[in-house]
Amino acid sequence: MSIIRSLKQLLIVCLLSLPVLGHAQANDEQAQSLLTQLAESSYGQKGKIAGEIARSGDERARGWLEAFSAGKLARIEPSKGDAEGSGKFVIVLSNRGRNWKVQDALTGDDLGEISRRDLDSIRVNNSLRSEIDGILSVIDLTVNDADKRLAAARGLRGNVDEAMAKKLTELMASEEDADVKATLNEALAIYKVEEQGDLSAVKTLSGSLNSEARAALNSATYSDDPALKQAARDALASIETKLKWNRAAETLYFGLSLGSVLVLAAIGLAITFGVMGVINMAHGELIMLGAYTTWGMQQMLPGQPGLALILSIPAGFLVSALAGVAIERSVIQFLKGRPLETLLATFGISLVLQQLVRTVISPLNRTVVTPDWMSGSIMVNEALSLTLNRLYIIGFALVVFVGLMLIMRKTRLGLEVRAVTQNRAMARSMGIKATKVDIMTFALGSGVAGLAGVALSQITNVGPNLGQNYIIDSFMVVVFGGVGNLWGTLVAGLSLGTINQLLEPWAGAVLAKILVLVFIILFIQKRPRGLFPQKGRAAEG
Amino acid sequence: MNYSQSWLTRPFTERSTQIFLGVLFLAVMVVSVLHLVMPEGSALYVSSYTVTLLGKYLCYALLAVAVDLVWGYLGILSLGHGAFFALGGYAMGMYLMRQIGDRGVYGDPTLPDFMVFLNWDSLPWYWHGFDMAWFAFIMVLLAPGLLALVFGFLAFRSRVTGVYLSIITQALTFALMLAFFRNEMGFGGNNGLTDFKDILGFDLRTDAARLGLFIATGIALAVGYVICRAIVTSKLGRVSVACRDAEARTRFLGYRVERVQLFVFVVSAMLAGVAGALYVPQVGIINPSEFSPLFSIEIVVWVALGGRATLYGAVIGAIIVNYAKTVFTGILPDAWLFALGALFVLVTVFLPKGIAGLLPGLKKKTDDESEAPTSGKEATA
Amino acid sequence: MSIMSELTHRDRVFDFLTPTASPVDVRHGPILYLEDVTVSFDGFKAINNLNLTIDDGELRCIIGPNGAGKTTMMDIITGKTRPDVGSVWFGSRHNLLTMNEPDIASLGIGRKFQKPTVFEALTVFENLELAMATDKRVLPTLTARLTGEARARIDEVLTTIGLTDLRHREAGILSHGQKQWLEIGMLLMQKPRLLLVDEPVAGMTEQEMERTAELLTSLAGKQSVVVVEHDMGFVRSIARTVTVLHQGSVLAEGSMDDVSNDPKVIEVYLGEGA
Amino acid sequence: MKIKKQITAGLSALALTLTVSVSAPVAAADEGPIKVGILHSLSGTMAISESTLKDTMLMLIKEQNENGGLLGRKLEPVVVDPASNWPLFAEKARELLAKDKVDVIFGNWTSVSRKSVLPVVEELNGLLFYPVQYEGEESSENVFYTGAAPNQQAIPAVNYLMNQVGVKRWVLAGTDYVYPRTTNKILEAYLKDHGVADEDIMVNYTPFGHSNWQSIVSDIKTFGSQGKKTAVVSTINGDANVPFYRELANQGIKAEDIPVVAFSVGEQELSGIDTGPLVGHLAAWNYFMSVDTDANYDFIDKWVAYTGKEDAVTNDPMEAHYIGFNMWKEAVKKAGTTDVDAVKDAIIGVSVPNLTGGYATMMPNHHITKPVLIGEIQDNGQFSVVWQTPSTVAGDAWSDYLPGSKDLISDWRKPLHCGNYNVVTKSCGGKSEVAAE
Repeated sequence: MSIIRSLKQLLIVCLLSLPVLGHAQANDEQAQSLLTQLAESSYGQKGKIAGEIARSGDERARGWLEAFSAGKLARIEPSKGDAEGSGKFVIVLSNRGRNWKVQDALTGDDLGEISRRDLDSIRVNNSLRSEIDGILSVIDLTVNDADKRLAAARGLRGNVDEAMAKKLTELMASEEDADVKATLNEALAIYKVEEQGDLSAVKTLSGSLNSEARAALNSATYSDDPALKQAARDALASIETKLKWNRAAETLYFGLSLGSVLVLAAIGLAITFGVMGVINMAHGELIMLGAYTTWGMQQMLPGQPGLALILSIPAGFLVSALAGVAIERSVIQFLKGRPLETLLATFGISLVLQQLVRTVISPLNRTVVTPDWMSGSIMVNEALSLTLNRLYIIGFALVVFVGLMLIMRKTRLGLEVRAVTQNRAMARSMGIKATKVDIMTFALGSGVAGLAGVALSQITNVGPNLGQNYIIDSFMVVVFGGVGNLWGTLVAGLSLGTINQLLEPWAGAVLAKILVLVFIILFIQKRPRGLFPQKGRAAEG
Repeated sequence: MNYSQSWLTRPFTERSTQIFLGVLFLAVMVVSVLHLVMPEGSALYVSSYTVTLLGKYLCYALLAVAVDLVWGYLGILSLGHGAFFALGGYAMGMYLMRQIGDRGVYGDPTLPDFMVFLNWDSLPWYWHGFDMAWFAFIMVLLAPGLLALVFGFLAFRSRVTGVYLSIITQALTFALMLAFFRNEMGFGGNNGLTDFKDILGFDLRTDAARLGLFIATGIALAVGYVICRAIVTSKLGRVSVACRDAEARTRFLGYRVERVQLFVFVVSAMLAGVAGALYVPQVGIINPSEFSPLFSIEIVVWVALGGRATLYGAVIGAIIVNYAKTVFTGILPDAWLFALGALFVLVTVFLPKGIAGLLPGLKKKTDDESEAPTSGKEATA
Repeated sequence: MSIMSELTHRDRVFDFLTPTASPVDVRHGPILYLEDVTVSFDGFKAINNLNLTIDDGELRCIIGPNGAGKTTMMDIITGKTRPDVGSVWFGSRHNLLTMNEPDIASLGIGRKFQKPTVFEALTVFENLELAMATDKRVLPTLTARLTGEARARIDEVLTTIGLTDLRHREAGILSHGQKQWLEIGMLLMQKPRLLLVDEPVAGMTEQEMERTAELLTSLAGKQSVVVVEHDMGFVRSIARTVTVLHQGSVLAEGSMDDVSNDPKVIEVYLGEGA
Repeated sequence: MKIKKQITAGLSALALTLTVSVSAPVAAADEGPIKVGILHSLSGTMAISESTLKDTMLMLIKEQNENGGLLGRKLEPVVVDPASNWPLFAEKARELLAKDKVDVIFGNWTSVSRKSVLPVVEELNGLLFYPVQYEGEESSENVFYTGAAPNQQAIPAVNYLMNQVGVKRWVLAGTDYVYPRTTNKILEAYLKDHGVADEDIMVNYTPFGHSNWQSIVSDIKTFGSQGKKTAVVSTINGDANVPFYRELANQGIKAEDIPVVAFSVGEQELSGIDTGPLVGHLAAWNYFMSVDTDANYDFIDKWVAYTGKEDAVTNDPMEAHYIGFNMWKEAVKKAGTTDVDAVKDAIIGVSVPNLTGGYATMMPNHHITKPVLIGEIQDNGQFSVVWQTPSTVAGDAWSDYLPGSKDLISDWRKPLHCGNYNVVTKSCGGKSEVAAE
C-alpha cells in the first residue's frame, strides 16, 4: 500500500471519522496496553486486537492502524531494567538508512532519529493487512464522498466477514448512491455465495466481470447443492463469453503497446541508419542515456517524479542528441560511405558508454519512480483494464512519429536531409552545408533514441545493459519496414509487436521471439528491401 | 602471382604463406618443447595453463581466418559466424558428453547428467551417433556447413547483400542463441555442455592431452590457412573480389555470383565449425553465449584490427586482441572494456588497413617474386 | 602509334575477334528484337512500348536526350531489369525475359556500362582473365589454370587496348579513358555475338575516340554492336543506322543525315536545350 | 649423441624439480602471504550482482589482516575478472590455481559459471566457496556450497504459503535455465505429494532479461481468479524482475490477492525497483538486511563504512561469503596449515556464527546449515521477516523429490568419501544398473 494512499485516508479520518469513533475519551493507559498486546501477540491474535483498537474509540486509532498495516508502527526497545511493556510506541516517518525518523504514537511529538538497533517494528503480514483494509473500508463507507465510498466498497469485495456483513446490510439501506449500492450488494452477494451458498445471490453475481465474483461462483460450482452448482455454472458460462472478447481486445492492446515500444526504440535508428546509412551500434546506449537522464532528473527533483519525468523528455532528447553529435564529429564523419566500418566503430563506442555508466554511476540498476498519474490502469470494465504506463507510451510513440514525419516532410532541415542523402554532391553545389546536415540528422536520430530511453525507463530496468536488449530488435524493425522509410518503421514495429503477442499464448515467450526472428529472415529473402522498399533507379546498385 | 600453377600448390609458392607457416610451425614447436623439456618454475617453462591458453588463441585465429575469407574477399560482413563456431563446438561437445558414459554423477550410461535431472527418459534422436568419434567429427563440418548452405542459398539467391545481409546473419545467430537457451532443445540450456572427461580415449585433464589439442589446433590453423589461401589465389578468388567490388559487372561477365558466394560462405562456415570443435575441449565448456551477436561482432573486429583481405592479418588480430583481453581482465578489469572499445574506434578510423597495413611489402614482394619470370618477358613484348 | 598500325592490319586484328559458335539462331532475321516493351518505376514510364530490331552483324547507334530510357533498355536486354510487358528475343530461339544476367552473358551478349566499371582491386591482366570466355561454373573456376593460348589471347587484347605496359598495375589507378578501354577489352575477351556499348568515348581524348571508332567499326559485320552515345561527332563517325529514343520509345530511325534533319528530333533536342 | 645428452639433461632437470617440488610448497607456503583468489565478474551482465561480492571479500580480508592475519601470515587477495564469460571462468580459475597458486577461491554466481569452473578446481585440487543459492544436484570434494540448496529455500517457502497463507493454486514462473527448472521440478513433485492437483499448477518459463510481461501477468491474473487462493513462486532471474513487478503493479495484482514469493530477488535487486507498489510480496532467503541482531547491525555498519555509501545494502550471498570466509579461517586454524587436503578434512563440522543470531555448521556433504526466513517487501526496499524456520536446516546436495537423485547422498568424510553415494546400490558414483535406468 503506497504511503500517499495511507496519508489520504489519514486525512479523511481526521475530518470525518470522528462521528464513528469519536464518542470515547483518549486513554493512554488503555492505548499503551492495546498496542503492547498488538506488539506481543501472534499474527493470529493481532487481527482481533486491531479490531479492538478500531472500536476503542480513540481518534488516534486510525493512525495506528494505518501505520501498523504499512509496517511503520514500532516500539522502542525497553532498555535494561525498564518494566515490561513500557517500551514507547512510535510511528516511523522515514524508514530509510540506519537511523529512522520517528514520532511518538501517543503524544504525536517528534522524537527525531533513532537507530534501527533500538527499534522493534511491529510485524504485519498480508492477511493482517487485508483485514485492516477491511476494517478501514467499513469506516470509509460512512464518508460523505461517494467516490471514496465506491473505492471502499470495491475493496470490500472478497474480504467480507460475518461481522462486517451485518454492518454492510445496514449501510446498504442508508446508501443512496446507486453505484456504491450495487457494489456493496455485489460484495454481500460474494460473501453469501461463498459462506452461505445462497442461490439468490448467485443471480446478482451472474454477468459480473469482477474476479472476486468469479472466484465466488467457481467455489460455488464445487458445492454439493446441485441447484446452486448449476446456477453457478450458468452464471460463469455467461461471464466466460463476455470475457473472451475482453481477452481478444487485451491481446491486441498488448501487441500494440509492445509494438509502440519497438517503434520508439527503432525510429531513431530509422533516421541514423535509414537516412544516413550509419549502422549505429551505439543506438542502444543512446537510449540508455535517455533513461539515465530520467533517473538523474528524479534525483534532482525528489518527491516530484511526475514533473521530473516530463522535464526529462526535453532533457533526454538533449543529452542523447549531444552524445550523438559527439559521436558524429569524433568518429562517423571519418567513415563516410563505409557503412560496415561505422558498425565496428559505433560498437566500440557502445562498449565504452556502457562501461562509463558502470564506473561513473553504478553497475546496479537505478530506481526510476513511476508517477501516480502513470501507474495503475484505467478500467474499461471489470475484466479489461488498460495499463496506464503502456497507454501513455503508445501515445508518446505516435506523437514522436508524427513529429519526425513533420520534420522530415515539412521543415527545411527535412528537405536538406533528403537532398543530401539522395545526391550529396548536387546538394552541396546547391549551397547546402552537407556536414551541417549530417550533424543535424545524427543529432535528431540520437535525440529520438533519448526519448525512447525516457519512455523505456517507465517499463524496464534502467541499467548499463538497457541498450543491448533493444539494439537487435531495433535493427530488425528498421530492416523489416524498409530502410529509409519512417512509415515502414511504424508499420513494422506495430505488426511485429502484435505478431509476437499473438504467438506468445500458444508458443511461449521464447519460441514467439524465435519465430518472429525467423519470420523476418525469411521475409527479407522474399523482399530484400523490406516492407516499403525504395524503388526505381535510386535503389539500384 | 603465378596463374598457370595448380590451385592447390599455388599457396606454397607465396612468400607470405611460407613465412606464415614457418612462424606458426616454429611457435608450436617452441611451445611444445619448452613445455616438455623445461623444468617447472624455470623462466622458460611453459605451463599447461599457457599451452591451453595459446590453444584457445589459435582456435580464435582460425575462426578469424574464416571470417576474413568471406568479409575480406567476398565483401560479405557476416555477423553470425559465432553461430557456425558454436555449432561445431556443440557437435564436439555432444561427442565429449557421450564419452563421459556412466562416469556422470548419476552414473547413467547413456543420458548426460542434465538430461537425467530434468527427467528425460531417453536420448533425443539428434543425440544418436555422437558416441562415435567419426560421426561427431563429420557433424562438426556438416552442421555449420548445412546451416550456411541453406541460409546462404536463400540469402544470395534473392541478392540480399551488404548491410541487410549483415543484419540478418545477426538475426540468425540471435535466434539460435535463444533456441539453445531453451532447455527443451536438449542441449543443456544455459549451462550448456561441460565436465568433459576424455577425447579419443585420452584423459582431457592430462597435460599430454592438452599439448596434443594445442598441436592439433596449430595444424588445423595451418591447413585452414592454406585452404583459404588456395581459394583466394585461385581464379575463383579473383572472381570473389570481382563480386565484392562490382557484383553487377561480374554477372554480365557470365559468372553466377550467388553460387560463388555460396561456395565460399559454406567453406568459411565449415572452418569456423572446426575452430569451435577444437575450442570446446580446450576451454572445457560450450554454452549458448557463444551464439551471442556481440561475440560475432568481436570476431569481425579482430579481423579489422589485423587487416582485411590478408588472412594472416586476421590471425594477428585475433591473437593480439585476445592476449590483451587475458592481460587486462587480470590487471585492471574495469579498464578492459574501455580499452577494447577505444581499440575498435581507433582501428576503424585511423587504421582502415589494420595492422597488416603497417607491415607492407610482404604481400607485394610475393607478387613481384612469382611474377618475375613472366612479367620480364612481357615487359619487352 | 604502334597500336594504330596494328589496327590497320585487319587480318592480325581479326583472328581473335572471330565469333564463337554460340547457339544463337539468326538464320531468319534479326539477332535482337524488342517488341512493345514497357517498364515503369513508381508510375514513371522509363520505357514506353519500345520496338527495336538489330540485325546480325549490324552496328547501330542509339541517341537520345537524358532520361530517354537508353540505359534502362540495356538493363532490360541484359536481364537486370524486367519489363512490365513486351517481349525481348535474342535471335529467334532465346527469350531473354526468361533468363538471368549470367545466362544472357554466356549466350554472347556483352555489355559496357555507361560509367566504366572494371575490377579496381585486380590488375588489368586479371580483369581480362576473368572476362575470358571459359567455363564459368564455380569448381572449374576454382581449379582453373591459365593456358598458353589464353595468355596469348590476353596479350593480344592488351595490345589492342594499349595497356600492355600497365598489365600488372591495379585497374584502380587507370585513367578514365584507360578504364573505358579496359572495359572494351573485357568485352572482346568475352567474344560476344552482341555488344551493348554505353557511352564508350565519354572522357576520351580525340585520339582515343578515333581508336574507339576504328575498333567498333572493325567489330561490326562479325558481331552486332549497339552503341549508345551522346557525342554526335562520334556517332556520325561510325554510324550507319541511328535510332533516336525519346521518352522511352523510338522517335526516329534512319541514317545520321535523315535523323538529324528530322524536325521531331530537332524539336526534341532543342526542347532539351542540347 | 648430442641430442641424447640434451634429453638426459632435460630429464635430470625434470627429476630435480620433481624432488624439489615435493618439499618446495611446504617451504614456500609457510612464509609469505596466504593468497585468497576472488573469482567474480566485474564486467559484463553479471557485474551487477558479483562486483559487490568482490568488495565483501576484500572487506573481510582487510579486517582479518587488521586482526593480525591468519597463522601469523597476512592474507593477500588476488582479484581477476571473468567478465561474465563462462569459458573465461574456467580459464581464470586455472590462472588462479596454476599461476597465482592461491590457497582458496571465493567466487562464482551463476550455475553455469560454477559448472565451468568445477572440473578445473577438481583437477588442480583447489578450494572453492560458492556463495549463491543454487539448484543442488551437485557435490564436489573441492567445492563448499555456502548458499542455499533447494530444501533450504524453496520447500520452506512453499510450506509457509501452504500452511500459513492457505495457498491452493500455484504459478511456478521462472527464467529458462537450470536453477528454476530444477527448483520447479522439485516443487512440482513436492506439491503433488501434498495433494495439489495438476490443473492447480501453472508452470511458465521466460528467456533471460525478458521485458514484456503483459500477457503472462494477465494469464496469472486469470489463473488466480478461480476461487482458490493463488500464489506465484518466482525463480525469475535478475534483470527480468523489474519489468515483471512493474507489470504486476500496473495490472493491479496486490500482494493481498496474489502474493509472489521470489528466490532470486534480494535487497540489491530491490534497490533498482520502485518498491512502493510491491509491498507485501515475499522473498525467501537465509538472511535479510533487516534481521534484528547485533551481529547483523555490526556487519551493516562495517559495510557502510567500507563502501562509504550510506545507502549501501547487504544481501544473502554476502552473508554466505561472510560465513564461508569464517569457516575457512577456522578450518585453517584447526589444521594449522592452508594445505588444501588438510583444510578439506578440518572444515567439516566447523561451526561459525551467522548474521541471523544462530550458527552455521559445515556438513559432511559440503553444504551448511541455515535458517530459512520469509520476508515481505516493504516500501523502503527492505524485507520484514514474517516467518522463519524454528531451527536451522541442513542443505541437501541431492533432492529427495527427484527420481534420479532421491537415493543419492554425499559424505566426504572417510571412509565413505563420496559425493554421490547410492544408498540403494551401496556404490559410489552411482555406477550401477539401478541408478542407470
